[in-house]
Amino acid sequence: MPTLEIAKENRDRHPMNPKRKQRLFLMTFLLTGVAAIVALILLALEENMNMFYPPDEVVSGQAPIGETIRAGGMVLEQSVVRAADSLAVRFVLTDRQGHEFAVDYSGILPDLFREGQGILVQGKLAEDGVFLAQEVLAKHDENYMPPELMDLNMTAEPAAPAKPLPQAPEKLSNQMGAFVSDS
Amino acid sequence: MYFESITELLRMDGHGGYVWASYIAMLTILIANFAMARRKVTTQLEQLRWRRQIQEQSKADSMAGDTLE
Amino acid sequence: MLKALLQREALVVFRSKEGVLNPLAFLFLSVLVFGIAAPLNDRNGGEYGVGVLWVLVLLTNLLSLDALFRRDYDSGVLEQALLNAQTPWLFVMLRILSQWVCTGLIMTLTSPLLGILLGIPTNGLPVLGMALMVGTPAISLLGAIGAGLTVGFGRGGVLLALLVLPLFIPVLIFGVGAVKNVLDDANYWGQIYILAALSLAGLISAPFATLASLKISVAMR
Amino acid sequence: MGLREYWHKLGSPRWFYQIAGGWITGFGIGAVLLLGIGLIWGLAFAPPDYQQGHSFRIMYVHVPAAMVAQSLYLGMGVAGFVGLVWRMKLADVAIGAALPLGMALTAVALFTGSLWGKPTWGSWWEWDGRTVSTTLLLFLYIGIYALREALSQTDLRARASALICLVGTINIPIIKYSVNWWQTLHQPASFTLTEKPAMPAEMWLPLLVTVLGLYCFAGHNVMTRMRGEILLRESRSNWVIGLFGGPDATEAKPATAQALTGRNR
Repeated sequence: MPTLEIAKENRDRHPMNPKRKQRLFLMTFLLTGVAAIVALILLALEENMNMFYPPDEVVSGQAPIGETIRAGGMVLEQSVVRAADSLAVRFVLTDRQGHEFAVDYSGILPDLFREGQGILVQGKLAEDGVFLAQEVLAKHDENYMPPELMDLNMTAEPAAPAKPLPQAPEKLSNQMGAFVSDS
Repeated sequence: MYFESITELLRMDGHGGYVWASYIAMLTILIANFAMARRKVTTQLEQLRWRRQIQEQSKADSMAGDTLE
Repeated sequence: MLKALLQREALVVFRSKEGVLNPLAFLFLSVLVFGIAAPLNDRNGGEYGVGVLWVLVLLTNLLSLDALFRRDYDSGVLEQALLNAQTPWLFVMLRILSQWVCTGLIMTLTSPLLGILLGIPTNGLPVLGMALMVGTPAISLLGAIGAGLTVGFGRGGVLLALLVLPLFIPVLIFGVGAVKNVLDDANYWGQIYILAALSLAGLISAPFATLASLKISVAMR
Repeated sequence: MGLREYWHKLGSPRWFYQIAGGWITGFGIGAVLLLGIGLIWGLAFAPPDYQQGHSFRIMYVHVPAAMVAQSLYLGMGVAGFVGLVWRMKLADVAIGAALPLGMALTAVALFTGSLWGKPTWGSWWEWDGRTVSTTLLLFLYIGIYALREALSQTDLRARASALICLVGTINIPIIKYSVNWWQTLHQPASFTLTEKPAMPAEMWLPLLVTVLGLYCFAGHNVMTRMRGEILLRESRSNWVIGLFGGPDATEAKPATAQALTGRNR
């Protein structure tokens, strides 16, 4: 590409001023761009995009009322009350750390819904602190655990026999943890 | 070994098909990749050796004053 | 200099009706085909309609991107622009801008109509328009990299799709997510912010990557 | 400048060809030992999972394949960056060498994942976040492969594939993040694969061994392919001809060449 080289030379031979100007413009452009991207990502993170709230945030009122959100926790033992004449059911979700809230749901519960089981609910939080669930998610019991619930699960069972991989290198244990939760 | 017998190792309580298919797939891919990589090197080396032989021959021929070409 | 380039781009956009009309016609035709194959309405629509619309937007953009640099490349204008222009990346950027005007912007403007045809409930339409507005620049910008790389091949279409469709997935996911969230009464601003961030990231990186890819293609002639 | 000299050295195919020999042998031994031990351990000696039973053993091929496939893609991105910035020829050789193995291992990860899904999930395929991002990885590989096939000029192919590798690698975290986020919204989620939060040592140790073994295999495979490609590209250069004695070398040199082929055989 000799022509390209010549063109470059020509451009270089011109006075420095426009080139400098251009470089300055470029730098400002890039820097403002990066700053704006960072700002946007921070804004987005603030929005809690997967809309997941653990029990303590639901109880403490950090979760918005009247908006569709998701919450999760363990089904408290002996808390499931079924209506005699309808599909309505009420149960309590807990993180086993003293935070619990009631969930109202009307519909068929998933097969894997059990007491002591981890559950995700999607719905709206009512003024009185009761979660009106539109969906109860407990499918694919054995294959997948969202990271936010995995933390919950680990802290939730003090009697769990195994500690999380003390000797495994950090990266690998993450991989495996993620893997256990997935396939 | 975890298993009592070979048949048990093959059956794996009904999961044998899945497990063995996975391991065989992995081994096949590994062996195929190994073979392909090795062939890539050996064909090159053979080519170079062949070229060298030709050169040697032509040199020997020209030394002998043979003008066959 | 800038003025001349702008004028040229404006001429290309407004003189040739095909540049504006063809993608739009293709989009509406696809919606029609979809409507015939699997009619969508408020009852089953919503979620599906949003997904279908975004997929069609991606595919329409892909078709239009294939032609992004083709004419300039064939006529040699591209080579000249890369060699002589003081700021070749400005040329590239304006080219992408005009492609976006012909596809993304027009799709945004017609999105209420498309949304209704695909059975998206009316309360989702403003957010659909907003998501398209901030999301489609990312598609045009990212796609331009692949378009620059494949312009040298006589028929780069399939290769272009293979190269850039995986890169479009984030835009698709957040674009669909925003509209679904508004239909679910959930917060959708997070998705909009991410879409804007993707477009901005494309804006500061794509012109240079596109320039590099165009140089490769020009060297191939 | 010492650093510069080092770069030049790294950029020299001849230098690479010479040092690669030892590495290839080392990686080869490591791969045979570690993969042999790890795979047999996982297949026959590790305990089964109490819920999944023996299908859990698929993990010992699935996880290493997925990990190495991703690492190879990352490596291609790094090579692309080096190739674009420093125009290093070796970078393109590396991309070309990592591509087939990465593609094959991604396919293995998907295939074994599907085989694992059937007994555990009850279906061959689920639109799960991780499955989707692995499939996208396969398509990223295929895209680069198709591009390389379409271009015949070596230097242009090098530049084009370096560029697309770099772009793809920058996008990998974005794609992964968005896909994972998408899945948490759509996929019915739940927990407890095992009631226990972690694997006991007799389960993860074989995994560690297999992962390391597969990395060794990848090192061996990629470097061997790179050697072959270097020989092909430099077949007219003096040092390659010198490897075979050259036109006016003594009879001793072809013997070493013979030994070289013999070892590769």
